[in-house]
Amino acid sequence: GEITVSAAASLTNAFREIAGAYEAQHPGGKVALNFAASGVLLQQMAKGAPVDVFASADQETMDMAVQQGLVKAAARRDFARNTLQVVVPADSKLALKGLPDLTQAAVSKIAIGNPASVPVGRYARHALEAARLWPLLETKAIHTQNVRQSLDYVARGEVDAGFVYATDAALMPGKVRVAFSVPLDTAILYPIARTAASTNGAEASRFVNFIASRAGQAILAKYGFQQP
Amino acid sequence: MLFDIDIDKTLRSGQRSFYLRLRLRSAHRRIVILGPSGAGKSISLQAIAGLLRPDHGHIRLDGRSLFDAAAGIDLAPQQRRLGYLFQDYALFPHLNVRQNIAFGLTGGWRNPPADAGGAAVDYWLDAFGLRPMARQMPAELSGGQRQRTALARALVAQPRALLLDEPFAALDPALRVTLRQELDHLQRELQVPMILITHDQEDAAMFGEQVLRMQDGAVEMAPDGSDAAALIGF
Amino acid sequence: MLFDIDIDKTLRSGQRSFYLRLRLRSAHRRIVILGPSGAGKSISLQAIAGLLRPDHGHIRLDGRSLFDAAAGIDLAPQQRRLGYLFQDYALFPHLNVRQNIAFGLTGGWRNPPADAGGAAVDYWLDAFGLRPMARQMPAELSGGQRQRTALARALVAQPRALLLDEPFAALDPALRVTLRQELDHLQRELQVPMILITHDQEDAAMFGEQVLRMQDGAVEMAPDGSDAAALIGF
Amino acid sequence: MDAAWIALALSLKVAAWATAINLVFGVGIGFLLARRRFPGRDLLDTLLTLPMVLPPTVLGYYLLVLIGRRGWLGAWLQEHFGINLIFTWQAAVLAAAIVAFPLVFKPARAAFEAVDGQLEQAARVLGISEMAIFFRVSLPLAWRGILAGLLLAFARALGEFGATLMVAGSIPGKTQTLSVAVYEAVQAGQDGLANLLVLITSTVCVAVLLAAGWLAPGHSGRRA
Amino acid sequence: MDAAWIALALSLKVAAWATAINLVFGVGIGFLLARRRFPGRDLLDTLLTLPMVLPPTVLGYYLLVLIGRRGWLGAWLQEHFGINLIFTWQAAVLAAAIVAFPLVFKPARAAFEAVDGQLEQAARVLGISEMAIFFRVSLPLAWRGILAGLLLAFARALGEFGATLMVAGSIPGKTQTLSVAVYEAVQAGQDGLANLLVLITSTVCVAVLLAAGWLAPGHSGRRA
Ligand SMILES: Nc1ncnc2c1ncn2[C@@H]1O[C@H](COP(=O)(O)OP(=O)(O)OP(=O)(O)O)[C@@H](O)[C@H]1O
Ligand SMILES: Nc1ncnc2c1ncn2[C@@H]1O[C@H](COP(=O)(O)OP(=O)(O)OP(=O)(O)O)[C@@H](O)[C@H]1O
Ligand code: MOO
Ligand SMILES: [Mg+2]
Ligand SMILES: [Mg+2]
Repeated sequence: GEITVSAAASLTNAFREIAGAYEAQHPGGKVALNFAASGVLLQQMAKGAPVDVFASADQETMDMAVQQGLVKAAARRDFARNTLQVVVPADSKLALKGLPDLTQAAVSKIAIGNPASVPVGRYARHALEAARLWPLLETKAIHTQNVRQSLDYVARGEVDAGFVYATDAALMPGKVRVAFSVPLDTAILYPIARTAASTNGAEASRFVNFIASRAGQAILAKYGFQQP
Repeated sequence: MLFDIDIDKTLRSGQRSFYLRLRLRSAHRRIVILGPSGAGKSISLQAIAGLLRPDHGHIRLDGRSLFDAAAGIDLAPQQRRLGYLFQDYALFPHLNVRQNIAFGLTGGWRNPPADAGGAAVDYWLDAFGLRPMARQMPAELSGGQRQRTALARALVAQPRALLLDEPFAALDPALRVTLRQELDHLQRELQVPMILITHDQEDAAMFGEQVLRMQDGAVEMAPDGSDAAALIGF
Repeated sequence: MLFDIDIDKTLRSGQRSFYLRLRLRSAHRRIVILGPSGAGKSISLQAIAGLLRPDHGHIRLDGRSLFDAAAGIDLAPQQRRLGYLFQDYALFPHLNVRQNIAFGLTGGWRNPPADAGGAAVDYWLDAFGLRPMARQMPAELSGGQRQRTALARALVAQPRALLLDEPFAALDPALRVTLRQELDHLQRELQVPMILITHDQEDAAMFGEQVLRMQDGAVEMAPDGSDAAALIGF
Repeated sequence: MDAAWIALALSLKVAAWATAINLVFGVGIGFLLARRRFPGRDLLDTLLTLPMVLPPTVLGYYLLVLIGRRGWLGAWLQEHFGINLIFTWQAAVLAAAIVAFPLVFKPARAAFEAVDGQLEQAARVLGISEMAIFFRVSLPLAWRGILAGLLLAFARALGEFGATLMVAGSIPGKTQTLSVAVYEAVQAGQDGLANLLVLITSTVCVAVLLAAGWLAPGHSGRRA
Repeated sequence: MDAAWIALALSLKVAAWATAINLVFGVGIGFLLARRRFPGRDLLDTLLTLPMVLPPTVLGYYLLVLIGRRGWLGAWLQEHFGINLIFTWQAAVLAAAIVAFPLVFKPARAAFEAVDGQLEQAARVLGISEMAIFFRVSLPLAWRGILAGLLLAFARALGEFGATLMVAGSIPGKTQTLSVAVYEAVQAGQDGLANLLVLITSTVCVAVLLAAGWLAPGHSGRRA
């Protein structure tokens, strides 16, 4: 049967390929993909959107889904891991080695996903707070709506540095340069789950299993995601 | 009584106000209203046609109440079935001459086609010399051609009464004679009551079974042609 | 020659075309054009005023070339400085009577104020009996009041020539007499050349130093009042 | 590239329906506001303009609250008709129609107000019913202004993605309109694809608008 | 809640500037398209409608490409004037102005086309310059239609967030307009805040539109 999969925007490229592979392996199964920011996906489900599988870019969004009864806690599982990186424009003269270097006067604008709603921004904020740098850097922050907007700003040289996922940084090797990876005390783990309201539970579970399978993981790895 | 009208109406524009007081009882079929510019002639016709609501009074035509403030009667213009030639024609700018004339003949939601026909339309096109410009739009007409189109439009649907506001003012004398005869002919044939506003003595002579003079919003007198059955109240 | 006009122009509307052939040489200051409806009278005035571009020929007024196809001259209407009364008035609907009359007196980017004044405006308001409705909008005027407003607007700016298209058609006989006298007075005082279109014999008698008859787009003859200096070409 | 054509077809379907809906309601309400005088008319006019002022995503959110399975309208539809609008192309139509609605009714009102009332009076005297007058006099004479609004609404509906994304989602082949696809291509850093999709959208839009401008009856509406 | 008032003030500033710019260019271009005949006029008209058809985010993306530090216009501005528009409120004005432009010029064109040409002719004969005729005859008579477009444009500018977000960023107190704030609140699931901000936006918008409708000269433009 047909299932609808709502997935975080950062999974767009990888999930498109996975859906194709899944449909090839399971004739008769059909996957309708719906991409948006994780928060938007949550709201759609909360208001009754007919979704069978939900994949978010962070644990917090999935936590909320569980709290709201959209997803059973038992149904969720982590399927991919990502790394947070600071990138600079490819032609940047800055030599940044770690978070404290961001306080240099030469760094005047930093793209950070809006911590209020964008997971990548939330991770960045956690890291900066842990390093006691958040108050210092808050005034330099340019809040973006998602990780791709941060990446774009860096690529265009509109900002001096930006926080992005490794998977995104890998998309624009000629335009951005990875300055350093940001150490985090909580890992960036992507959870996926069959929804409680799914009308096609069997197919949904089969798709979730496929993601966790060797074939699914291989495709995710191809796009730079690590195993959970 | 063919005409039994007794209305008043105050029009206001800024400081100025204009007070119309129209009383007219007459058994004549053809009434001509004369009067200086601004006397209230056009406004009177508008009230009769149902385009201007009088403040008080009544309007009865041939025994039928079109308006009666006391009885709460106020027929919509559509129900009055009158033929009205507006002083400034009010031609439909998006329709050609033929369509303008045929406008009232079809009741549906669509305008008559560009070559709208019927014997009646053709008759008036010929009678008023409009045949060559039947497919021209109003903006492409001369002043007299517009007036003739508007007159034809008012006459073609066989209305229950005719209200004509200076119907020949834009025409040359020769054409005036022809059109007067056409109108005379039509009126005699259908025996339709008619009120005609004019500044032209010849119009008055030809159509004025009763001639009224308006001045400052009021009918002044019935100087000539009045007969015993006609009472002009004041 | 005061008037030296020799133009032609073809107007088209669908199948129908109208051919205007206007030749007029005259040393008279006052010219009256008579002719049946649709003869081309209004169109002739439009061409002279610069609102309709002739296909060929020239228009000279008092020695000044307004249009000359051969010489490539085509003065903008603004530069011609004429007073033109449109047959259908063309009053500015957003301006009151006073503002309409004063419109041409102020050249700036703002319209004259609602109480626009100056002795000239007041003079014509009084002369044409428009003082009581000076603040009314055109939509609130009677037909004759509109025509008088339009006439005052054309006269007030002391134009170099007057083009009047049936200036008294909507007026009652008494008012016609008054306004004719006013116009006569003004014209004599300023000695301004004038072309007047009318269907009224009395207009022709009063203003027709030379009377032209148009028919089917062409000037036909100079039946009366013509003198040796006037040559009407064909 | 097949996906692009499917998205295009979907976009055109959605925009056409949204425009058709607005033709009826926008023109109708524009006419009523122009002709009927009632207390609060200006306030109503302004309230009806509000879909313009809300960011489409926010509008989409409220729409979701309303027609979602747990919204009162959505629950009612579900219960009585078994209809669930979320994630359907009909939801995209609804979103686009609401977003574009002010673009039609406001110019329509202005256009109807500019129609010379005397012409409607003349039609009345000729015995034509009010409804027929609307179709035969008022509408043709106001048509230019209305058409301008309709074309704007069509373009807006074609470009709508914020509200659409919320209520219809972005399911390729089902609810992913061209503009949502463009948005996602830009987000995904696929500049080449984005440019191509923008080119397609723009070309189609220009073609449709030009055709509409030429085909639609273009009464010039000059007064006689 | 102070933040909301700052965002509101910024929103009003941006919308007012964008509307003012469109008043000049939208009305000017609408007039030229209505009066001048030239080959490709309809095509130009349609091309100018394109800002409607692009999703605002995409429009913002192209604007970024154009006026960004590496865009050709941006680079030129930077080099000659030392101006960098990105992340400034002026960029928000630019975005809002472009997005709302079609809303002004198209109704304006339709309104100018509905003005009786004979009245302009009459003014010409009276010796009034073309420029003065525009201000004294054409503009007042077309004003209703133009005003409808301007009010739509103001509302649209107030609600604009897609393109704004791209080029102006969302810097609280500097470039975070109310609609961006609403959008972010909705995204963050802060329903209470979102509702409050929407209420503020809507109230202010209704107040401004009502005031504009009453204060603006409202010539009814009926023909005499
Ligand atoms: N809407 C209005 N508001 C105020 N006054 C008005 C309005 N319409 C007309 N009037 C005034 O009412 C009076 C009568 O107008 P009406 O049009 O009936 O005159 P009339 O007798 O037809 O004159 P004419 O022979 O010049 O056409 C005029 O003085 C006019 O100024
Ligand atoms: N735009 C146009 N296209 C085609 N024909 C036109 C156009 N305008 C006017 N005509 C025709 O030109 C002829 C002359 O018109 P004009 O207005 O000059 O007549 P006129 O002599 O002033 O008549 P009237 O006394 O009725 O006002 C008419 O037959 C008219 O139908
Ligand atoms: O993939 Mo995200 O939801 O932009 O961090
Ligand atoms: Mg009258
Ligand atoms: Mg004429």
